[in-house]
Amino acid sequence: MPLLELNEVTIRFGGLIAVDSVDLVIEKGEILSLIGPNGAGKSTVFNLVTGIYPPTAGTITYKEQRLNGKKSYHINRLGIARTFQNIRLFPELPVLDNVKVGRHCRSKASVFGALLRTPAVKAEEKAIEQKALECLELMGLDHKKDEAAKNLPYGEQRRLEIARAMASDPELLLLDEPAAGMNSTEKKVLVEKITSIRDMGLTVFLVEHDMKFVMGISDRVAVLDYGRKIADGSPTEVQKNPDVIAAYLGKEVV
Amino acid sequence: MGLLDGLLPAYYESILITVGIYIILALGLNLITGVTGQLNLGHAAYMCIGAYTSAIMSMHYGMPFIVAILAGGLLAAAFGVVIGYPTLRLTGDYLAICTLGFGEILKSVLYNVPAVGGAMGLAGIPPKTTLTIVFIVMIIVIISMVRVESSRFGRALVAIREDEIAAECNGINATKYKLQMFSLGCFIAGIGGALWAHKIMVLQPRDFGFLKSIEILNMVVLGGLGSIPGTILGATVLTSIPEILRFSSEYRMLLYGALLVAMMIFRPHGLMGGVSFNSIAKRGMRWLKPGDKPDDKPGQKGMGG
Amino acid sequence: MFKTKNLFLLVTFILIAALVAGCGGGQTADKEEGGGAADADVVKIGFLGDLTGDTAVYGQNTLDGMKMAADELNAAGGVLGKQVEIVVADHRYDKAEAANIVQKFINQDKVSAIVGDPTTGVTKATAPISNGAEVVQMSAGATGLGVVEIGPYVFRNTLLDTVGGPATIDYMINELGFTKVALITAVNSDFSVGLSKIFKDAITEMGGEIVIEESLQEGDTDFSGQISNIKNKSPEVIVYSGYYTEGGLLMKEARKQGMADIIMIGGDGLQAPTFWELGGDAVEGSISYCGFSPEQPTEETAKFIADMQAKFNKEADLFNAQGYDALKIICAAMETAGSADPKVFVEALAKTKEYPGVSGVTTFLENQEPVKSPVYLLQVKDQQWTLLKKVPVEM
Amino acid sequence: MLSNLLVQLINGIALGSTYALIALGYTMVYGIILLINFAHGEIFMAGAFVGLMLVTVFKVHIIFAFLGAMLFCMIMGVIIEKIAYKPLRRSTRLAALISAIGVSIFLSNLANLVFGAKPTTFPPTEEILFKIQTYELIAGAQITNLQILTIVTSAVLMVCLQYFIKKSRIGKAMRATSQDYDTAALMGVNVNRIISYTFAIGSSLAAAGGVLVGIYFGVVKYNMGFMVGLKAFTAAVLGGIGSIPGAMFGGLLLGIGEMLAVALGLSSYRDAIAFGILILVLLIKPTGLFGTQIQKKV
Repeated sequence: MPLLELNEVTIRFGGLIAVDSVDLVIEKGEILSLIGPNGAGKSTVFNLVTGIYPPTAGTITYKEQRLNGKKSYHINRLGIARTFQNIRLFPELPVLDNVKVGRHCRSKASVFGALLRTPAVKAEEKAIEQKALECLELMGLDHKKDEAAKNLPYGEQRRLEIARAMASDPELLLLDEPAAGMNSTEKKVLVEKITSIRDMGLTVFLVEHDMKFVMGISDRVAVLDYGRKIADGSPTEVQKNPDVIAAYLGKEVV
Repeated sequence: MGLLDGLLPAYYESILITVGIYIILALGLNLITGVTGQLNLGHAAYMCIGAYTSAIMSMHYGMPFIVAILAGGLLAAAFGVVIGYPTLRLTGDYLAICTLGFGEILKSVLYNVPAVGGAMGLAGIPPKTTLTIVFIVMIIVIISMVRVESSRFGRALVAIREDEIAAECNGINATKYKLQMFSLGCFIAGIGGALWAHKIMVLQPRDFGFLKSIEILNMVVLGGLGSIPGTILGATVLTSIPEILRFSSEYRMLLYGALLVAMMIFRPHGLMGGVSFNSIAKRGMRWLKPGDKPDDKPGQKGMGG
Repeated sequence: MFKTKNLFLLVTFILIAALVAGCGGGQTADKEEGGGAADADVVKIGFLGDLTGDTAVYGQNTLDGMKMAADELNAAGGVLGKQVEIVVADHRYDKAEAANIVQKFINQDKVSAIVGDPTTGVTKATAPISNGAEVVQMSAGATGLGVVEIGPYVFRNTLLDTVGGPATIDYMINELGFTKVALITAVNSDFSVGLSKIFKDAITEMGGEIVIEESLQEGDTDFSGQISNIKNKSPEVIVYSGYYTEGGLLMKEARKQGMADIIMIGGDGLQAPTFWELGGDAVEGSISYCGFSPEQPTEETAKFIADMQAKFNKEADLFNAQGYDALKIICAAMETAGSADPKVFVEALAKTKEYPGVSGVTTFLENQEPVKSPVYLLQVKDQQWTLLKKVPVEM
Repeated sequence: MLSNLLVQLINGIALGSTYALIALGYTMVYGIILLINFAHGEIFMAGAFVGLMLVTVFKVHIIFAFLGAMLFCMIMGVIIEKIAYKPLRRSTRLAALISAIGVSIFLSNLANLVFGAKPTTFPPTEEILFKIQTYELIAGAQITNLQILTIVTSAVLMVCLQYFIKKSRIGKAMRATSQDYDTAALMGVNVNRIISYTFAIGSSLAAAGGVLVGIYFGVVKYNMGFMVGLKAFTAAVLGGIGSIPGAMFGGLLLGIGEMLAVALGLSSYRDAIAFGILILVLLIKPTGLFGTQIQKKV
């Protein structure tokens, strides 16, 4: 049984078909990369999986549950966490609080709990802090916990997003261009981090532009072009696929 | 008798009560607009609901003051849910104009309801609001707000303000939280309104117009959106300035307008933008922390003045 | 970083303080126009009113009338040999501020009496405070219910609608023969809502018929809809219970829509030159009641109208007159009692009988309610109020 | 009943066309810098006062007074923008909003100081314009020449504006700026100048509305801008803020809606109905009637 399954998923924006009956399967414990030229619909797939857009047609199944029509916060609770292509942190909040927010779906204190500050709430708050610190440590950001997120350098902001996503104890982690804008040392660190996350038992689904990065880290690669899936297989298979080469280098090659 | 009542000259006591009530009202709005970022231009409407409800409770049903206050807060919160449920999915200025519209509708309806006196309003409300009571309520509201701010709930609200989509993807049900926050803010406004009613003794619909909402909003923005100490400072400054400017009668509001513009130009994040009680505490500024002042532990409730 | 923040706050406060000091200084000089006498030698009277808010026009006019009265008294040697000083405060129609002001008047300024506010709402919010502190408060215009009942220190100087309203309707039905009435109320004005009820009761009691009831909001300018509705029902007369601004505009709109002969009948809220300034020819023939007649003015009234023209370059209106009278009635009571202490002169004030003011001859009843007798019915002719009928009032 | 409805419809169109004139200023400014210019109602008030002063004190012909008021407010709008909004271009939108509210409070209190709280009267129409006449339409409905004048003037101004926005260089730059501020700036549009133009045009239209309202109702008051401004802003949102046809349509719809409320005997609920229409429209179509749905970008 695959962890996540997309079955003929389609989404239309007006006249534009951004994702065109895509089938995709993610097995537990693998690192799957989704690649494709600009505007191929990669991020849209993420937005479909995380419930930001409802698909026009097709079904998305996660651990035998249909995700169609479920809200983003619900999907997060089911065990899917994500990062964003154009970093979406909570800029005014301190780094630690950003990660604490990520823990939201695994805690349950209500408004009244917050007002009364019962022992249970206090204990939960402590646990949240503990978990948040662990996640920061994992991404190597624990020394910056009190800084406002907006003051972090770009690469650290990307890592902070991953830390925030990790705080919800996800089973499936969606990373949208995690290496974008990083230099090669930073990328090397990132590869290590992602691999160790996979080794913790998580499944990683990532969208990336950087071929070297993708080919080095992925167990499997899927390719999107104009909203359609044109290839799916091991990194070496995909690299040799003529459709993929055409999509990247231009149609006239075919 | 209340602990704090009668310690000060009546004029200062009266001003302090007004300041206290405005701090309560402004903290309610700060939760909605400052913390969660939902622009509310109709805060006075919820204050109005609280004021009228509590007045009717005291006058017609002879309820104890505490019951009247809570009833005012609860009905305001209920209206907050009814109004908030459909409108909170609107964003930014559209929400703002809806809240404004609701305020005007409420005023218009009150003019036409003879049971609450129409334009003549309600008069003869017992003057039960004392400095002690206002002070106790204010401290409770401040502590609640500080607790909310540093809780899971408070973080979720800030996350919604900062980036609603990212918040949703991190497991926050933005609609639910906005609604809860909105009704809590309205509850506080209702309580503020109830205290107001029992100080002013007369309620008329025109007391709760758009300008009143703007006045409260100004306090929050001047102090620094989202900052609790800032809101307290803003409410204090803006309530006292007209009092201080009292002698410039005709030029007073002119100056007030100019001051707002100057303030925004030279300090757009307000007097204390980004400052929270926690950050003050961390800097060792113990004198501003609630709970440190000796008068913070009133022994008994003040009844009547 | 924190230091700069502190510094900024400090600077802000200093600036505000400087601003306040500057303005405060300027204004104090301004208001002591009666002469820079020392505190012990002045009788302070507070003006409580709206100078910048929704009802600013009533407040400003009341204040002008009071200033006139104070100037006259001071020129003639003051009260009890002391100069009269008006302490001015603006509450911009905010009841919380009004309450603070009254506290300030009583505790800081130690005024002998407070004149104001022309509106019933603010009076009800503030009079309990002055009554509790045993300081006289006289409203120059509050006509609503439950004002003087607040306590022995609360007075009002105005013609009561319960007297003038029915007298006017009686004249309208029994002498002019108008029975089909369009009644208009300003729903956001407590004065208008109260008077409309009085009008309505009187009309039904005397056998008239209200063919249409319309309402408007004080402050609006577009009444085309209401007039179209009224025109549709063809009434014989328009009865309006609100103030002159809307009254003038309503009549103008009525003429615009071709209601050529209809007149307006209303309360003393119509008593201001603004009525015909706005309405022009359209308000010719309109009728209202009032406590005095400018056509057969008493000596005082004639002088008052001339003096207002000279001092403020404007025609006197009802609020000018009521503010003027309120201050003078209080000062007269002080003279009678020989004291500016409210606890002393309040008795003399309550016994005021047939005081010949510019807004009518005023007597306070046992329950402090003012009676102005006779009531004058006035009609606009050539842009002036002319006397139609004197109605004596039974006390 | 039918004739009354027709009359109310005409009343509504006359009122609505003044709302529309003022709403245009809100919508244009909002379209470009996303600011609810709360001072706009006060500019409308200033326009009415300037027109009045020109007619009564300087004895200028009404047409020149009309143009003079437009010119004055044009300059005034630009100055307000330079002083109160431009320094806040990069700060939060709420800061700019509060600044606008500050300007609004300042201006209305300034007018109160200068002109007093007493309503000032416009000279009678027959002295400055023409004698009011009533024309019979079908089914006993009537229209006055003053109503015709108000509607026609508003319509002409709006058509001119639409033409200007669509055809002129500045108009095109305005549309570009409103669609994408930063890109327009990068493409060489002098954004500051375009914003000035926007304020100039919006303010002069408000002034035109002010003088028209002054003539139509015959009264000018220091706080007249407040409620009208609120209604006009409502009209702009109703039509879809940022959309020029939307503002026109929203204004008319609001005017007609109010008058129909009056026709149905609900005149005391007039404001409630105006704002009720607004809330309903927003709930059904959150971006207003003519607003375009913006796809949220993730």
